[in-house]
Order: sequence, then C-alpha cells, then structure tokens
Amino acid sequence: MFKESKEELVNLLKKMLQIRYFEEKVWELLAKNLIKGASHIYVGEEAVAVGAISCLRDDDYITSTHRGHGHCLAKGGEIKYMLAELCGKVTGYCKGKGGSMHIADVTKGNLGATGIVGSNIPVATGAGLSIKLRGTDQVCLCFFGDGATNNGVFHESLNIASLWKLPVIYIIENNLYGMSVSVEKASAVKDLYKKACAYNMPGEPVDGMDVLAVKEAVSRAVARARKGEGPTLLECKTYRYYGHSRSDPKVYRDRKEEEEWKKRDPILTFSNKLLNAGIITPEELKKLKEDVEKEIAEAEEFALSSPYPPLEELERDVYVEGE
Amino acid sequence: MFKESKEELVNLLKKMLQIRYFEEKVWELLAKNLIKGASHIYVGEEAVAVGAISCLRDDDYITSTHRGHGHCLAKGGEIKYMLAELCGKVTGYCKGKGGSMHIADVTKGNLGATGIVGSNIPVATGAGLSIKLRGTDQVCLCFFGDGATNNGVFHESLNIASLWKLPVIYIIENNLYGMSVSVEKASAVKDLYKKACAYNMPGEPVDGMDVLAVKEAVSRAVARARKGEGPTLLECKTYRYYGHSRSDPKVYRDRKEEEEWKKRDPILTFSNKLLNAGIITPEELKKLKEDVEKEIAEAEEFALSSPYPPLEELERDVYVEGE
Amino acid sequence: MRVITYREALREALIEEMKRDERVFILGEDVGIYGGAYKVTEGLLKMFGEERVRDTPISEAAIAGMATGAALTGMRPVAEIMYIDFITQAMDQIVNQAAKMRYMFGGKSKVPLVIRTQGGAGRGIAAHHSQSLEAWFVHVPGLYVVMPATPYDAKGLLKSSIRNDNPVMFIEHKLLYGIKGEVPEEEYLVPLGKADIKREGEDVTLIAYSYMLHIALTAAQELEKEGVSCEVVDLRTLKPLDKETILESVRKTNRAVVISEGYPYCGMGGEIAYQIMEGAFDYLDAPVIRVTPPDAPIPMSPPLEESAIPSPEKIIQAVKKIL
Amino acid sequence: MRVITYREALREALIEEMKRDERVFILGEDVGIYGGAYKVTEGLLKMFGEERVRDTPISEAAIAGMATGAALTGMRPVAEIMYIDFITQAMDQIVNQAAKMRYMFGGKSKVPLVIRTQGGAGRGIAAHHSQSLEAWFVHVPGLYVVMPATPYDAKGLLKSSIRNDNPVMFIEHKLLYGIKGEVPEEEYLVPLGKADIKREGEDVTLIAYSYMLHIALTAAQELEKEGVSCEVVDLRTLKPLDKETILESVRKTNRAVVISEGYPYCGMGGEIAYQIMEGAFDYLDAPVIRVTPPDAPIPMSPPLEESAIPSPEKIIQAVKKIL
Ligand SMILES: Cc1ncc(C[n+]2csc(CCOP(=O)(O)OP(=O)(O)O)c2C)c(N)n1
Ligand SMILES: Cc1ncc(C[n+]2csc(CCOP(=O)(O)OP(=O)(O)O)c2C)c(N)n1
Ligand SMILES: [Mg+2]
Ligand SMILES: [Mg+2]
Repeated sequence: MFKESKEELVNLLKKMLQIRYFEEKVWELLAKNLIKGASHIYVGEEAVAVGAISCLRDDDYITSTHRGHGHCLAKGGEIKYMLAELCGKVTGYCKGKGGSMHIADVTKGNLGATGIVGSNIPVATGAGLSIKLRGTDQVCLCFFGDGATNNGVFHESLNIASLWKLPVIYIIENNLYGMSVSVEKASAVKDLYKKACAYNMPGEPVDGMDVLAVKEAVSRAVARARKGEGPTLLECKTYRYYGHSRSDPKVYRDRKEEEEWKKRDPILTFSNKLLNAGIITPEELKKLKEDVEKEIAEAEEFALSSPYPPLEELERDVYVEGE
Repeated sequence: MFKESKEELVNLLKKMLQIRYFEEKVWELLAKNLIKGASHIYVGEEAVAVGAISCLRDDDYITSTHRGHGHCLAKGGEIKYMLAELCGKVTGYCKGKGGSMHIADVTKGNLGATGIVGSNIPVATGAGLSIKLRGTDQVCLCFFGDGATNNGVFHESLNIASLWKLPVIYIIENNLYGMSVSVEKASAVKDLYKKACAYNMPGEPVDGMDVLAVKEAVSRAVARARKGEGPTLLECKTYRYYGHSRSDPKVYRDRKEEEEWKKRDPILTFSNKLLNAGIITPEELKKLKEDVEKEIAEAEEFALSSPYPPLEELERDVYVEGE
Repeated sequence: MRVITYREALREALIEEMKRDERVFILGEDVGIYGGAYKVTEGLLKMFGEERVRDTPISEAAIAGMATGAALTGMRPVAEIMYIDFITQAMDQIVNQAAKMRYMFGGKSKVPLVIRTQGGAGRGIAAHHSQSLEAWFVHVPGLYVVMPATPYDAKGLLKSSIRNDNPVMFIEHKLLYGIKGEVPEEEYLVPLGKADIKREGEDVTLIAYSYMLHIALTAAQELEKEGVSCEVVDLRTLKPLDKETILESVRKTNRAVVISEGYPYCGMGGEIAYQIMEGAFDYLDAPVIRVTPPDAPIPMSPPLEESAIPSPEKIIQAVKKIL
Repeated sequence: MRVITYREALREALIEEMKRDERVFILGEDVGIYGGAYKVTEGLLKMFGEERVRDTPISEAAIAGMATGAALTGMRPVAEIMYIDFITQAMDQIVNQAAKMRYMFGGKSKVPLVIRTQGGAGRGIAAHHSQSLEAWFVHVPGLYVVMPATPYDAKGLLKSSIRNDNPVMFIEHKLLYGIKGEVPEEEYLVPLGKADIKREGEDVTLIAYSYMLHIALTAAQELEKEGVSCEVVDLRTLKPLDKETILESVRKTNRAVVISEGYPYCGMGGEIAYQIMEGAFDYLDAPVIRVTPPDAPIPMSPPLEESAIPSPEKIIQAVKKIL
C-alpha cells in the first residue's frame, strides 16, 4: 500500500506535527507578546513543506517565504533555534536579526525566508543557475503563494529557468488567498499550474493536503531536474487555517469554507491512514505527539531564557569584514 | 476584393511611405550628426503601426516604445514637429526635451514613447482602467517588442487587464530580436501570442508584413474591447531592416534572413496589390511617393532651421506650476 | 476641538475627496474588504463600491504604472503601496514614468496621482518592513514628497496632495496611525511645501518630520528642563522643501540638529544640513548635526531595533555636542 | 607605460578574473555576441563560451535576483545592467535581497556579486538613458559603490570588486569608455574604499568622481592660470567612503567644492559636504558647495543637456564664490 518504509512514514507525520505544534506555540507567544512583530502561520499547509522537502538531499536548496516556518523546519531546522529567532534572541538562527520573516539556515541549504512576496523566485532561479554552472546534480525547491504568481518576478524567472533548463521546482502553495484577496480576484487563470503554459514548462496540480501526493509529484519533478531536464511548476492546493497574520479578522471568507477544508486536515487524514493500515498504533501516535509537545516545550524554555543580542550586534554583519 | 475604399487604401499606403521616408531621413541625419543621440528605426515594420492605428478613432489612445516614430506618425503626428523633436528643437512635439525615445503628442492620444523596454505596458493598462472608470468606449493600443514580453510588467499588466476586462489591445511587434538576442534565446515560448494562455485572454498571430491583415485583426480586437469584452494579445510577425540602433553591426543575424524578409516588404507587397487590382495607377503611386518625399524635405527644412530651446527651458516643465 | 486618530484623519480625507471629485479612486492590495493593512481605507469599499476602491493582485509595478496611465488620461488615482519597502518593485514606474513624463513630453501632460505608502520601524517586523526610503524620492525630479506627523496635517496634506497636479509620494508612518490629535469638523487644507514650527525656541533648531517629530518634541521638552530652548520645525513636505522656514529658524538659533529615520548616507539629514550650510553659513555657531539610524538594515530583535531608531536621548546628546 | 582605453581596461579585468577564478561568470543583456551595449564584454563569449557569458532576456529583476541566488550558493557573478536607468526594475533584488541577506541571516551568508552598469549624460539620449543614480545605492546599507574615472582605476577596482565578498555596484560612465590612460601590463589591484588625490593643491579642495573628475581637473587647470591652486580628490569608491582623505585635504585647504552628476537633493554632493562640516567644521573658511545638475530630468536637446551637466565654468564660479 505504501512505497515508503514505516520510518519514512512516521517521519513525515512527525515533521507535520512538529510544524503544527510549533505554529500553535508561536500563536500563543504572539498573543502573550513574547514574540513581537509579525508571524505568518503555516497551520493547514504542513503537507506541502513536509512532502516536498522529503524528496531532497541535504545538499539541495530551498527558498522560502514570509510564511516560512514550515519550510525551515522541514529542511532540518532545529525547533529551539527557530523559536529563539522568532523571539529575537541571539541564540536564534540569525542571531535574532531576521525574525520570523527572514529565518534562514544557509548551512542547511535553506536560502532564506523573505518579507517581500515573490522576491525569492529569482533567487531560487539563481541557485539553479549556480548548480548548473558548478555541474552538480543538486536541485532547488522554490516555495511561494498563489498571490506571488501575479508578480513580475514569477514571469521573468520561470521564463529563464525554462530556457536554460535550470534544476528548480517552483511550488505554488495555493491557499486560495493572498491576504484578503482570493485567487478568483487576483489571477486571470484560476488553475495556477496552467500558468506554466507560457513558459513551455510542465505544470501540474497537486493535492496539497496529502503529504504523499505532494511527495510523489515533487519527487518526479526532482528526478527530472537532477537529470538536467529542467524546471517544473507544481500547484499544491491547500488552505491556511489561521488569519493571514494575527490581526486578520478573516472577513473575506466564511466559516463554512474553513470547516470544509479542515475536514481534509493533512495531519488528521494521514495519521488515520497510517492507523488504518496498521503502520502505527494509537499508542505510538500518542507517544509521537507527546514527544513533539515535549520538544516544543523545551524549545520554548530555551528561547525564552536565551538572551537578546548585545547592542554591538546592531552594526555587525552589514558587510563581510576584512576585505 | 477590398473592404476598404480607395481613399482608405491609399491612405494606408501613404502612411507607410511617410514612415519609411521619414526613417530614411532620420538615418541620414544621424549619419550627418544633425540628429544626436539614439534613434531606433522602424523600417520594415510599417504595416504594424499603420494597420493597427487605422482602426482607431481620434479619441483612442496608444502607448509607444523606443522604436516609436511609426506609431507617432500613424496616430496623426505631423512630420515636421516629429523631425524637429528628434533634432532637439523647440518646435518639436516635446520642445526638444524628449527626442526620439520620448516622442509624444498626448493631445492626439499618443501617450508617449518610452526608453525603458516594457514600461509602457502598465501605463496602457492604466489608460484602459481610466476608460473603464470614465465609462467611455475608447480603447488603448499598447505596442511593444518581442523582448518586452519577457519583462515582469508584461505579466502583471496582462493579468490585471484580463481580470478587469480592460479595453486594451496588446500588440507585440515581433521582429525576431531584442537588440542582438533572438526570440529563440529569450523566450521559452516561441510563438509569443501563446503567452495569452496564462491570462485567460485571446491571443492571435498576425502577418505583420501585411497592413490589411493587421488592420483586420486589430479591428476585431478593438470591437471586442469597445463592447467591454476585454483585452487581446496580438503578435505581429515582422522584421526590422536596420540594425537595432546606428552602431549595431548586426553580427547576430545573417544577410540571407534579411533578404528573405525584404521580399515580403510591406510597402512593396501592398503597393503591388493595389496596382494589380487597379486601385491605383503607377502614375498615382509615383505621385504619392513624390508628395511624401516633398513633405519630408519640407519637414527637414523646418526642423533644421528651427531654433533650439532657450536655456531657461532646462528647469521648466518639471512640475505643474501654480499649485 | 474634536480629537481623532491619524488613521481616521486620513480616512476622512479620502472620503471627502472621493465625494468631491469622482475622478478620484483608490487602488492597491487589500484596500477593499480588508480596509488596508493599516485600516486606512476601512469602510470605503462599502461606501464607494468596487469600481472606485480596487483590490489589485500583488503587482506593485503595475499598481504604480496603472495609476500613471490613469492619471495621464484624466483620472486622479490614489494608489496604495502597502509598505514602502515594496516600492522597490515599482521604482521604474514611479521614477521613470510618472515623475518624468511631464518633462519629457515638453510640459504637455500631467500626472496627478498620489501614492500612499507607509514606512518606519518600531514594530519588530525587520528589514523588509521597516524602512524609511523617502530620500530616494526626494532625489528624483518630478515628485512631491509629503510626510505628515499629526492627524491635522495628515488630513489637510492628503487632501492637498489629491488636488495637486503632480505625482505625490505620500508617506505615512506605521507608529502614527493610532496617535490622536485635534482635527476640525469643517473642511480645511494644509498647503504642500510649507514647513510648520511645532514649538518655538531660541537656542537650537530641531528639524524633523513624520514620527521623528514626536521624538524631537520629547527631546525638546527634556532639554527645556535643563534650560535649553529648542525650536522644532516639522518639515511636513520634504519636496518641495520649505527652505525659508528652516533658514529663518537657524538664523535665529544659530544651531541645528536634523532628525531622520532614514539611512544616514545621502539621506534627508545631510540634505537639510547642506542647505543650512549653504544658506546660513555665517549664522552657524556649530556644525549642523544629523541624528539617524546607523548604516545598517533594521534588525528584528526588539532591543536592537530600538537602539537603531533615533531616540530623545540621542537627540539630546547631539544638541549638547553643539551647544 | 602602455596606454589603453577605459573600455579595454575593464575588459582586461574581466578576462583576468574569469581566468583566475572559474566561479566568476557574466550575465546580462546583449553581453554575448553583441559584446555589451558599450562593448566592454566584446570577445568574451568566444573566449569563455555560452555558459560563462550569458545573454539574458530583458528581465532586469531576474538578472539581479539570479546573480544574488548564484552568489549565495558559491558563484561570483558579474551581472550587467545595460543602463543604470533600468536598474529601477531591479531595485528590490539589489536593495532588499542582495544587500540585506547577510545582515538578516545573522552574518551566516555572503553575496559576492558585482553589478556592472553605466550612467551619466552627454550622449543626447534623454531622461531614460542619462541618469546618475549612485546616491540611491550609497543610501542603502550592505552595498559597496565603486565609480572609477580612469582606465587604471577601472581595471584595478573592477578586479578588487570581483574579489570582494560583498555586493558591489560598479558604475561606469558612458563618456569614459573611450578615454585613454596608462595601465601596466602586469597585474595589480586598486583597493576599494580608498580615494585618490589626482592633483595636489593648496587653496581649495575639489571632490569629484567618475566623469566629473575630468571636469574638475579641467577647472583646476583653468584656475591655476588665475593663481588658484586646487587639490582634486577622486573618490573612486563612494561606499565605503574614504572620509579621512577628504578631511585631510580640507583641513589643509579650508575650502571645498563637491562635484556630482547626480540629481542635487539627497545626492552625493550634499553627503560629502555634510561629512566635511561634521568632521572639519572648525577648519572651514566658507561653506562647502556642491555643483550638480538642476533638479530636473536630463533633456535630449543638445544645448539643454549640456547646460544641465556640471562644467568647468560652473566649478570655477563655485570656487570663486567661496574664495
Ligand atoms: C511585494 C509585496 N507586496 C505585498 C506584500 C504584503 N503581503 C505580505 S503576504 C501577502 C499575501 C501573499 O499571498 P500569497 O503569495 O498567496 O502567500 P500566503 O500569504 O497566502 O502564503 C501580502 C500581500 C509583500 N510582503 N510583498
Ligand atoms: C528595461 C530595459 N532593458 C533594456 C533596455 C535596452 N534595450 C533597448 S531596446 C532593447 C531591445 C528591445 O527589444 P524588443 O522589445 O524586441 O523591441 P525592438 O527593439 O526589437 O523593437 C533593449 C534591450 C531598455 N531600454 N530597457
Ligand atoms: Mg496565498
Ligand atoms: Mg524585437
């Protein structure tokens, strides 16, 4: 029934749980004002980051977005350093300078989240070019939202990636809205994968609530890319459960739509699948959840007790020194 | 055989001749250094501007490009003011401040040429929005080259125009090259009209060497736009005979390709058609050419004898005064 | 007098001008049902309908370009760019098209548009959502730059900006939306290009604008306790600059400190300092000093961010240095 | 010593660095067979092949963004933006991505890229092809800004820029490509961040860079005839700025004029003037004066254009004003 080993399957579930609980913790800390600033919550979309990044090797790249916690975690980010970063602590991945919207761990191939919608698309394309020039068989996954597909850099980048057959997989996380504006109102083409037609590139819709479907589609695209056959555009249809950011009252969508999507919750459906197939037992699932909860609690402890960066950090890291 | 009256047909031919002779004069004056700066010559592409703009009313708009003399002339620009502008004279359309790349006659609905490739595309889209908001049945023709279709503003604009059903006709002047870079090397999709697929917009190829074919396609698109049915993307396949600019040695294409295209010269083929159909006589054609030549000579006289703007003009027109 | 917030004042200005002139319309991201990221356009969709309050896709270049095209053809758009940080994607349309068209076209066109945007740090949202980029626009000929600090000025200046026939960059500050101040019920305008003395004093002139005005006023209060009398000039309009009011004040106090939240180099601080040196060198008893953030991006970490922004203490230090 | 042109010097630098380090590659519009709009990359395609000398579509944002992504992942791209005027389309990628990544990511990444571009007026190509926008980049933390005036400096600075680990804006001048100067056969570097005294003098310091250096030197020659001894400082690198060399000169001469071809407000002239006031106020016998074009776009008309650009006469006038 499953191509994957138990270990792989449990790992997929675990990563999704980690993201879910991490985000819920973030939401809580935002409410308590222990995290300042903005955080865009990935809850509901876990299957996309986890399924997609499960196809990668450690030396592959991703570029992420303002809604980037899930990508970071799936690419091997450690929860405690992530949470510390969101709290602006010196122990965070970026010494607290980046925060939620700029979380990055370049050493793990996470080329960074960005606060500017779409701006990671040319960067990912450049990473693809770099791979090609260096002659390795790495790939780069480029995540972005439905809203980003209407930005000019999407167009410029996909055109070039296709021309030059760059090993980049462009993954649209279509959660139906860019802030308050629905895909209906923002994109002349409603099935976003169809935009690939303008770039002579394969485009494909994917059930973004099904981690294995995502894994399957991305792994095919990755295989193509590794063979030098060029980029792919994948549209993962998914849903963000929370508001765009904490201050969003979600007046632009109705509760019924939310309920419909939640019935297809990626974690719920996948864990049920594993239970039904006898891959895991209810006890194992319970244990898994407890483990992740514990991990999150430890990370919270770590993040909250970590110091802020010293004020000298303000002017450091602007330039590479000693040139 | 022709839907058009003799007067209309002769007018099309005359406009094409005016552009051709105008451009040849410009080339000559550039060589003599009587025109400074850059001028991008439209020779070979006359059928596009003339055929397209013949579908417009006086109150319709166009937006033009760095290769904009043909558009300006076809939209009712007077040759002497155009040539004066290229020479930087105060009698020119822009008092000599704009020159070749910024020639405009807003009063005639020519919203201007631009030196930045693609930058007129959002402007045309805004003119379309303005028309819609004001509730008139005007339209806007937006001209740009094959190269411009790879710029992000093309994507953003066409998406919005389609969403909002704006009365804009996007006309690609596909002359096979953007400077030295061929469509093959610059665009992942080789038939540029197909890019319309990403915007849920009709797209159509047009023989850009045939003034009546252009007229036919554009008039259909204009009719759609006037009825509120939205934008169209037309790809006029054409060829620029000269180099990109005066300094271009054309090493990126071969002379044979040039010869092939010249066999389909828009003026030659159209005047032969009119002669063969007996619409005009050889004498009329000869007379027409002489008239145009004379007009150009007069314009040259006007432009060269006109004064430069006084130095006070340098700081004028930056702002609307008296606010 | 009635007391309302800066946000409400802006909203009133928009409503009044939209009622007064049907050519005025709004376009931008999430300006409709969402009411704008900072809720300035809240309720306007209901009041004026979807035609005049237009949600756009995430297409900053097209937003600015469409506003330009619409303004050029008789409308008076008020475009919103959600954060000034994103204006980096719209620079060509603002700087090369909107700002230069009138000049390039020999004074024969006008582009009456307002771009509302907001900048500034203080919310812990890091380097892509905290910039103060006004200097870029002051640099460019053809633009007005307006940055109100109080509800009264916000309303009166926005109304004047909408009525002005030039392209106006109207830059709000994210920390100002909630501040309250007196605003008359009856209609009024605040003229563009006029600075305002917000506090009279004898010993030193503090020159500030936008959020920094309040920091300067706090510093002035503190300094008063130590017997130093500060005159505080609120620029309100950065371009065109009210040089006379500045120079008059400095001729009286013989000392000046300029406070700006923008990056230091080639910023507004140095500009004002230069103009004072040029216009009142013989009156200066000490160098004019600027107080700005350091030459570094804005960090997320709260203590670092706080230390980046000019504070009353830093202003006081600067004043003491030149006393 | 051997005499070659500025263009040849740049070309040699590119060739030497591409031979030295295979991570170095070139991308941009018409850099291949065309050899670049100003022929700096002529012959490089033949020498290094299509992989390392890459013609791109007209996609400025993607060019800058790809360079960023490639630099972030181990390559050392030299991207060409044909005219600095077009960089308006690439601002987000340069300013928000390339410049800020290192800081946002807590110093854990580097972006070693060079953006070669050229600016300046003097060729009669009007407002979209004649700007000097260096001030925008000096404003932004995280970038280097380099503007050589001589063949010697052009070669040595370009080589240093390519070897530098920071993003460097390398801005050439269209009127300089043909000028000749001595350039050694053997390899050398010119350090970034060091100004150069191109002429020693006693009475007044002229501070200039790029093409304006030559205008300043001409003015100095003229002034010498009238018994005024000018020291001429060539900034070479605008950021980081060699404040010490400037201040040292002014402490000797007690007077300074800054010459810049950029727009006046928030430009380099005021910036240097400010830094002199701050660092050497007590040495100043007169205000520091800037000589720049007026606050207007660059007009096409030759006499107007000429009158826009700082000339030896204008510099002489400025010097006389403060003597
Ligand atoms: C260039 C730019 N424009 C606007 C914004 C403000 N903004 C932040 S997220 C967002 C919506 C993005 O929508 P989408 O791409 O679908 O991603 P999602 O938030 O749904 O994951 C907007 C408009 C931005 N950050 N950058
Ligand atoms: C944004 C921008 N990039 C580059 C250029 C330089 N440039 C001027 S014309 C041109 C080629 C344009 O090609 P195309 O759009 O096909 O128009 P054509 O010249 O063939 O009519 C280029 C690259 C420019 N003017 N603007
Ligand atoms: Mg979305
Ligand atoms: Mg072309």
